Amino acid sequence: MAEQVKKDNQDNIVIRFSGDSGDGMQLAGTLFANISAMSGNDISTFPDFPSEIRAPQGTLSGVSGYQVHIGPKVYTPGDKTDVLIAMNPAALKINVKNLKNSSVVVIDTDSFTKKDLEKALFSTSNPFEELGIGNISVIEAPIGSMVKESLTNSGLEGKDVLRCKNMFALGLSCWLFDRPLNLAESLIRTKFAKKPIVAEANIKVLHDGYNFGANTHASVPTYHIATSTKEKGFYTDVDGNTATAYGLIAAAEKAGMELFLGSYPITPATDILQELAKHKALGVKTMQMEDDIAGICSAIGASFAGSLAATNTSGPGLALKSEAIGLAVMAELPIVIIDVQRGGPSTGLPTKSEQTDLMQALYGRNGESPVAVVAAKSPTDCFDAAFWASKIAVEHMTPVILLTDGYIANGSGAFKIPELENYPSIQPHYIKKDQQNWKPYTRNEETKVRYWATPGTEGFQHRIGGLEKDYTTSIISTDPANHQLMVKTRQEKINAIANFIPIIDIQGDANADVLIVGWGGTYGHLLSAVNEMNENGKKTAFAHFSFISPLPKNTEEILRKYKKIIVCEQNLGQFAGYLRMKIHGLPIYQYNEVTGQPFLVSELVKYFTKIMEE
Amino acid sequence: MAEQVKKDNQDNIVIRFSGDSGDGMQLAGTLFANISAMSGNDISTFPDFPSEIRAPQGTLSGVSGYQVHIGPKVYTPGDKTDVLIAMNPAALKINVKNLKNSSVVVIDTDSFTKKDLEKALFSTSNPFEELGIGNISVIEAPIGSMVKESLTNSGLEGKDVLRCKNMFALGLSCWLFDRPLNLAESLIRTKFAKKPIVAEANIKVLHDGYNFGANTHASVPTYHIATSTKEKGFYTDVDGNTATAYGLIAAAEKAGMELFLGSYPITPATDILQELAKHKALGVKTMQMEDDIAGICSAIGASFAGSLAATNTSGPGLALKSEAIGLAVMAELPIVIIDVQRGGPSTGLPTKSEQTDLMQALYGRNGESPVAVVAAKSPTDCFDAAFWASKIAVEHMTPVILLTDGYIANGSGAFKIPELENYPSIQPHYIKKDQQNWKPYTRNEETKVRYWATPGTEGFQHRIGGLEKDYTTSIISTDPANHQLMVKTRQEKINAIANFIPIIDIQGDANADVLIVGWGGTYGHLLSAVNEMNENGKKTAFAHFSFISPLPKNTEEILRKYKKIIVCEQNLGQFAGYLRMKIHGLPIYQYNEVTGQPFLVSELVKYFTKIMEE
Amino acid sequence: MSELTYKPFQASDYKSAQAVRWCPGCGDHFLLNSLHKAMANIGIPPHQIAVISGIGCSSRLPYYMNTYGFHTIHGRGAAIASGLKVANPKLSVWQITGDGDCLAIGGNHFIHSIRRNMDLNIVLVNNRVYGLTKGQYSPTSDRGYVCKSAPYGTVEDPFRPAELAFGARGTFFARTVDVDSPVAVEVLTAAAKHKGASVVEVLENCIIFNDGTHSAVSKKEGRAKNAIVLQHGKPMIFGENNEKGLILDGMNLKVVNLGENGVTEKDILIHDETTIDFTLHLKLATMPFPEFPIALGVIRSIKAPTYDEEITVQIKDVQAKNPTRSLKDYLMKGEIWEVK
Amino acid sequence: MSELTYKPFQASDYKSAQAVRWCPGCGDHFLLNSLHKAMANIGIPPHQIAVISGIGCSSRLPYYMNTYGFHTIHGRGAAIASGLKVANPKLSVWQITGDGDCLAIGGNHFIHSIRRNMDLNIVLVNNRVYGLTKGQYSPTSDRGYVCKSAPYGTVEDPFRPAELAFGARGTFFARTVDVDSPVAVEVLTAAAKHKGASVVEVLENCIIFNDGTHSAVSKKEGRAKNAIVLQHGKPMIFGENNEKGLILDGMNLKVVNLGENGVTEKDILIHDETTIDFTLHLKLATMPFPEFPIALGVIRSIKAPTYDEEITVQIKDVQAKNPTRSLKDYLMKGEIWEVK
Ligand SMILES: Cc1ncc(C[n+]2csc(CCOP(=O)(O)OP(=O)(O)O)c2C)c(N)n1
Ligand SMILES: Cc1ncc(C[n+]2csc(CCOP(=O)(O)OP(=O)(O)O)c2C)c(N)n1
Ligand code: SF4
Ligand code: SF4
Ligand SMILES: [Mg+2]
Ligand SMILES: [Mg+2]
Repeated sequence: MAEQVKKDNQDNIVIRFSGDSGDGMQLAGTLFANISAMSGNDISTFPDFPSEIRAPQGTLSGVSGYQVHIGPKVYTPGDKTDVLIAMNPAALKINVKNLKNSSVVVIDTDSFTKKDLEKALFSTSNPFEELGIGNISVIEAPIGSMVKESLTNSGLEGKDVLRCKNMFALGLSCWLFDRPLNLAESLIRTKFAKKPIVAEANIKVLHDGYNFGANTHASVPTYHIATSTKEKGFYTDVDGNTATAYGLIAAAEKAGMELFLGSYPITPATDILQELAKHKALGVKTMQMEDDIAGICSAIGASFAGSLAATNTSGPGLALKSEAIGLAVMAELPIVIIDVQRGGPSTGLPTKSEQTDLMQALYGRNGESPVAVVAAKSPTDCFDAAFWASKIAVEHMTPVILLTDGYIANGSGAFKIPELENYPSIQPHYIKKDQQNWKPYTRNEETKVRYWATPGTEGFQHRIGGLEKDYTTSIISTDPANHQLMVKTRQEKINAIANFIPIIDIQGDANADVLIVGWGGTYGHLLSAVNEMNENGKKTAFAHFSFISPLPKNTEEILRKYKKIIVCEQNLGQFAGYLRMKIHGLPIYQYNEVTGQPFLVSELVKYFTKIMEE
Repeated sequence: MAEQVKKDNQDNIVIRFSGDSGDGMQLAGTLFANISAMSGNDISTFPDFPSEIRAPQGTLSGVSGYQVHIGPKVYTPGDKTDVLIAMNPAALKINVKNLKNSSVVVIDTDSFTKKDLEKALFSTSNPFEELGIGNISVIEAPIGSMVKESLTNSGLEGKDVLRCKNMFALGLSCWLFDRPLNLAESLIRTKFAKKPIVAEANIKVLHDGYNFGANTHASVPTYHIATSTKEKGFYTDVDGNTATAYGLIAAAEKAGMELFLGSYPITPATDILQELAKHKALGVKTMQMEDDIAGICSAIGASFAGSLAATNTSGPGLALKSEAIGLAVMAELPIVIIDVQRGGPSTGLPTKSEQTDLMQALYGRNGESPVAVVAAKSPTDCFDAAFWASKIAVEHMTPVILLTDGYIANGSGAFKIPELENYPSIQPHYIKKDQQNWKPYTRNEETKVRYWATPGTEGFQHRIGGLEKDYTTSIISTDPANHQLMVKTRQEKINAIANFIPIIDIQGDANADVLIVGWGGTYGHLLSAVNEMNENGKKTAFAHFSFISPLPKNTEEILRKYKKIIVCEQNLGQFAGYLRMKIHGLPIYQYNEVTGQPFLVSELVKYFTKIMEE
Repeated sequence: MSELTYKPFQASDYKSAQAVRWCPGCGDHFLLNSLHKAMANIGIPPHQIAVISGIGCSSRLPYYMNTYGFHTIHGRGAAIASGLKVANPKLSVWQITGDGDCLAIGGNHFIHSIRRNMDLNIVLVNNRVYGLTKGQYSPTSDRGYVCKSAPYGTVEDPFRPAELAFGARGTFFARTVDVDSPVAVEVLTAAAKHKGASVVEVLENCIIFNDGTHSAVSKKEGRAKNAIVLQHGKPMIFGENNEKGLILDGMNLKVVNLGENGVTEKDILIHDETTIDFTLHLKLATMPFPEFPIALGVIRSIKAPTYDEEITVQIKDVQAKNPTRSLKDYLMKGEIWEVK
Repeated sequence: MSELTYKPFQASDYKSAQAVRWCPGCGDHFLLNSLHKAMANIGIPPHQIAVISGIGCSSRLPYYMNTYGFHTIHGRGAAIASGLKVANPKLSVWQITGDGDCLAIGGNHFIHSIRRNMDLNIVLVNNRVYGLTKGQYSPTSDRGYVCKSAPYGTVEDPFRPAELAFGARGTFFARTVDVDSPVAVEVLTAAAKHKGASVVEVLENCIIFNDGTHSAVSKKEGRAKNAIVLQHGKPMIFGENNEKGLILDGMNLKVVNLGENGVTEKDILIHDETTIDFTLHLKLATMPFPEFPIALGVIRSIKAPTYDEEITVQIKDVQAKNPTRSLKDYLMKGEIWEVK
């Protein structure tokens, strides 16, 4: 490997594995991300697959991609691609818009036949010319035939042989980025533990790919990524949905409660159910119910029983759950409702991501029915967000809606295995066993939180329900003044949560005139853009909201300090509107994109600069 | 009647019939309202009945009331009662807070026995002293025994005899207000057309009541109500739900479409279904479905088929319909969704009224899913509002949410039978039969409205659905730029409706500094309060919104003119918040009440004065 | 599964202090009394009982119970009760529901909780009308029923609750009349003892909106003539003087008179509530009146695994094999790396 | 009711231009072809047909039809199709739905549209799994089925679609295999001709998430051995060489070998799809495999009034008696007064 030319000014690098849905690109990408994380890099990933289970092979609609961003400081999966692995012409075509001039493209020449080009709707035999990227660096590898050759006596046959092509791509990538193969080998052996023949074949091909790089492409620059300075500790790779599941488990453990999830599958939220269903050893109960409504209703039943109850869903499912959320508001029962937002309205773009459910989360119910709303900002932050959502729910006896999105739910990052001792305590608002004159709606006067008695407790039998109740006696009441009092009290209870959550802090340059405001899963992109602004001498401050209802206590104070506030969201301006409702006269500008795709850091920087200079 | 002392400074009068649920107060009230309207008065009514079907007889929770406000200019059922008919002690107790010093109370002494007083939780034998209204004018009538006596040989027996007590009260009221009995007689004969014995018994008792007044109470002032100067024409009495049903029928007639209602019963919206179910002769189709979701879904199916389709519901039902409304947004199909708002959240106070579903109507769905929102301002205005909602739906191919509320739905007014020629035309946005290159989402470029082809039309077969579609080809698309374009287009389509609806105009004193803003069913109270302000020299302007999404074109221009804007609503400030989101920097004050009861004009005037003088 | 303490209770121990708010004469009053008695019979202490309902007149019932109670939203009682039961299988969980709540909006949760054989006691109060919303037809109203939402009569056949329950693989079905205290107490007690989803159809009279809908059997005299009270292991004999019986004629039931044509008690069918095949149970539950009597009592009661038990067993089994009990332990056993 | 024009059409007339997007080898491809053929058979022109679906792999089908089509939301197809049919009873209305779409979230609309006997052709594509969401168990998955949402196996029994449909008073039920073109075309055609709610259960193979779930009958050879194709008026004979038959043994079915123990064709049950009592239909539809064969073909088809027809008749009747045709006329006949 002496002949490798290190591109050492390169610290952050984006690689994208792209091919047909059947080409195993998600696996190659995941393994590459894991290896990089294990080598000490920061990572951020973006899987991007078609909505069809299996679209026709070789077509544009069948392309499946997995992008990995690695480096010492990484917050997003990256805008543009440094290295593109294109297993077929369709993959090349789909990704061409994200190539840089300096990009390297690896192609499997065996899949660039006339027929393949036609399937991807190319009209000439030179796809590079046709796409106007004739001068880009290309690594041509006859991957298909090399793999066939290599696995002749491997014990694998037919399709199974070709399924190993992705490991060739991975091996080649390891060579390009100077990754030792032993990490990849051990991951492959774990993955195929039950099929040793498959494991060994994959490892063989992995080496072939690596060797192909080493032997034939000395002239292409290879990369060496600087290691990040992460906190000490044990790490594992998690995607956002898994982190959400872990956050709930951790909260239940911390609170000393049983965890219950009532669910109905829906993309992209299903993995939370599937993850939790595994954890019977930890005592987790999951129920796959007959529909989204039954999903939340079973959770409400479990909450009444005294469990830490949750339900997971995505936009259309949240719409269906609206009425039941209202019941939990009125019954003042704790429940965590996870909405993994996807492209809407209606069925919309189920495999794409956006932030368009905020208003629904805040207001999508009949009557004045306030709930707490929390949003996660990255795959790993889903853990903390789920933990906090649970804490608020059981300490304040309220439904909490946790907003994540398809982008962070499927994206992954290196996750430091948490020490629960370092997390805040969770103390469910139980009755005291010797409590006198207790009624179901007897409240803590300061927080307005009612005291919780669970069925089975002798002497505390009681009835709750969706009808308005008397503030004092807790029996059904239609008294006008009482209703007004209860409406206000439910709102005040939510407002009072502001006293128990972290205040908002400013990142970037706090003394700037311009403040960037974001919430939820756009965090990484916004932070990258803000950093870039400040690095270029354009002073920019940044406030990112994890707690949305209620807003942190210092929100108004902070926002009033800035001359221009740019609220950036993947919708038509929902958080901006909410801020305007809550705080009068703010100098708000809006950056809105609703494309189903992550923000582009470069576009953000361009817009920020424009507003700054305006 | 020579000895009657006319109280002629009295032009507007409020009378309240109140008694046990079984006492027939709703009927007495309705008849009195009708007679008054037929005599040329303006009327406004407020039925107020218990949520139980039949609460224990004689108890406070069993009191059923019907308030009628009559006079030359009447916009509300009135704050305080001039005449209270209290058929039992519970009715007296419940209504005491709304009595004036000058009020007259009629009681049935036969129902003021010790047992009756106990049921109403009186602890002494003098309810008037106990309530602190010892000096009020009381007309004591042994109604029960007089009725029994009078009907000895009437052919009626037992309970049926006592059922006529309400007609005694009505007759007495007719005497008090100088109404000729012939109008009442003919209404009673129509009502009991199939039971002539019952009719005659009721008429007999009616006369008894009248005579009782004439013979024995010469010393109590009686009232004569001035006649209003209504537009010429034929009138009938309608409540808001009936007017809503009529509005839909009229719109279907005007548009040349078949009317379809898909429904599931829910208080207080059920009457719309029940009214429309009668009109098979007019070709109206109604389906009582298995639940609220099926209600709207059947309507969506009927809309796809080409009907003018509607669904009616109240808050919790609207929550359930959220997901399906999103489908109609995406499919761009017309549908009118009527939400008769009631007290919330959750089951809340189902028989009480409030305005707390506004945010749900605007935003209660996943994704960016804009719809048109229209609100009715009075019982009779429900007709126009339903007509307009239908017009917008079919001309702009969109779901329209029509907000009414329990108060105007059950309240009634004199309704001028409309001449449909004078109503605007309704032109469904059909394809032209010779339309070329039509795709399901081909739009009118100005209004962004797609052209409608209905099943059965040869040559226009097509597929629509909830997945995002390509702007040009109308096939499924996940393209980012296309999604952004479609999201914006759907919003622009709604925005463009502003060009086709009336602009907002100012009532009261347009040159005032203070503007009162309201929407929906509070119109009458706000107008009364504004009139009172101006009459007392406190200059006040008034803008009442019937069109909420989109807002009328001149909204910002109008609102910017005023130094103080007081937004008054029966919620915690939803319309105020919406205005803040839409228009920056308005000097908004809020008047909010969430009691389940109508505003009190006097309270409004007090608050307006306070803000004006601040 | 359930570790319930049995000690002697009175009906009054299950009665709450709240004033009862149904119309005078409403069948729900009677049902409530029977339920109080049945609970005393069963002997589970009030604090180990949870009564869940949806919305409807009948669904107000939990307020009148001195147990844990939850008056939820329309139609969702079964789903809420299911979550509750799985979260705490030790509780005795009751669902009170009307024909609208259960079979209109709640139809899906009804059939799924039955399919899962969730250990719930489902009391279906069937007055064949929507009482609370003032008298619209329900999924159990007869074809042609005239009411405000169908002024020209309905054009749809009703569900027959037993048929639907069996179609959903029901393991227990019983029927009683609201006023019929001894049979009511008996079947409610049997329902509570059955492990799995027990459906008790209560033929209830809504005196205001559907008075007399069950007139054939709601009065004592009518019942003697028109009903047959099925009892496991007993011959299917009925009639004012026990003079009639049911026999099988091919695949169909037939009414015979004892003593006529040589028919004796020995020829009469013996009721077996435990047959897996529900052919006969269904025929008994849907006999057309007046050709046949109306069947009351426990019609079907078979043993089958319940969801709540099975899930508890599954968790125990997994835990027996896998000692991991904390998230951290679990994570540390996975694919991890250390940053030093 | 329906005034449909019949003229000769080709299968291709019902095929849209849109590229088909199911996995290669998915059973839905075969079903689609059969449906195109059946429609040509029936001969209703494409513009008089509306195909409604919910959400799921199978629910994508309307996009591939050159008819009117509406791909709606999950589980609500039946309700949307019902409104469509009532609004325009002249259309031929089809509902395409999966086991999840129809029996999980859509269960309530399914049973109610059957109860109303709405004239819909309901094609229930049963692959016993949620395909679109990538392989969770469905309400038709077997007890113990292992998948990502039930890694230790499910603890619930499945619905049997025929049983549930009969429990909801179903008037038509047929079953076919996805690949089985002749029987598929036949039963789809029969479903279209039946007035009322026709349920066709399609045993479909999800090659990705539940491959082989219907392996007993999805291949031709297996079918010959393991299936019985029921035909009205024909004896219930099956087997590779038509060597077996079904007879009644008490109230139960029994498999016999022709020629053995003196059994001849005459002893074999004759299939009657038209009996009002569904006892035998249900037994046929739920015969346990492998002791019994799996029944294909039209199992039940009875005449009964349909909702859409009855409502149309009711409107006609009212209009015949009441000449009022405009709102104004109606109002002017009511209680009115004049202000002059
Ligand atoms: C989401 C929703 N839709 C509709 C209603 C209105 N609603 C309340 S109870 C009821 C039907 C009650 O009928 P049933 O369950 O038979 O009870 P009953 O009053 O007859 O005992 C309806 C339609 C509601 N409360 N919530
Ligand atoms: C309201 C809602 N909840 C959940 C989903 C997710 N979802 C889509 S299809 C489906 C199940 C599909 O199963 P099935 O109907 O059997 O169709 P198949 O894909 O197997 O053909 C689910 C749960 C959804 N789209 N909408
Ligand atoms: S309306 Fe009917 S069901 Fe409801 S409480 Fe009254 S009698 Fe009972
Ligand atoms: S996932 Fe299964 S059902 Fe869906 S298209 Fe693929 S094979 Fe067919
Ligand atoms: Mg009922
Ligand atoms: Mg399926």
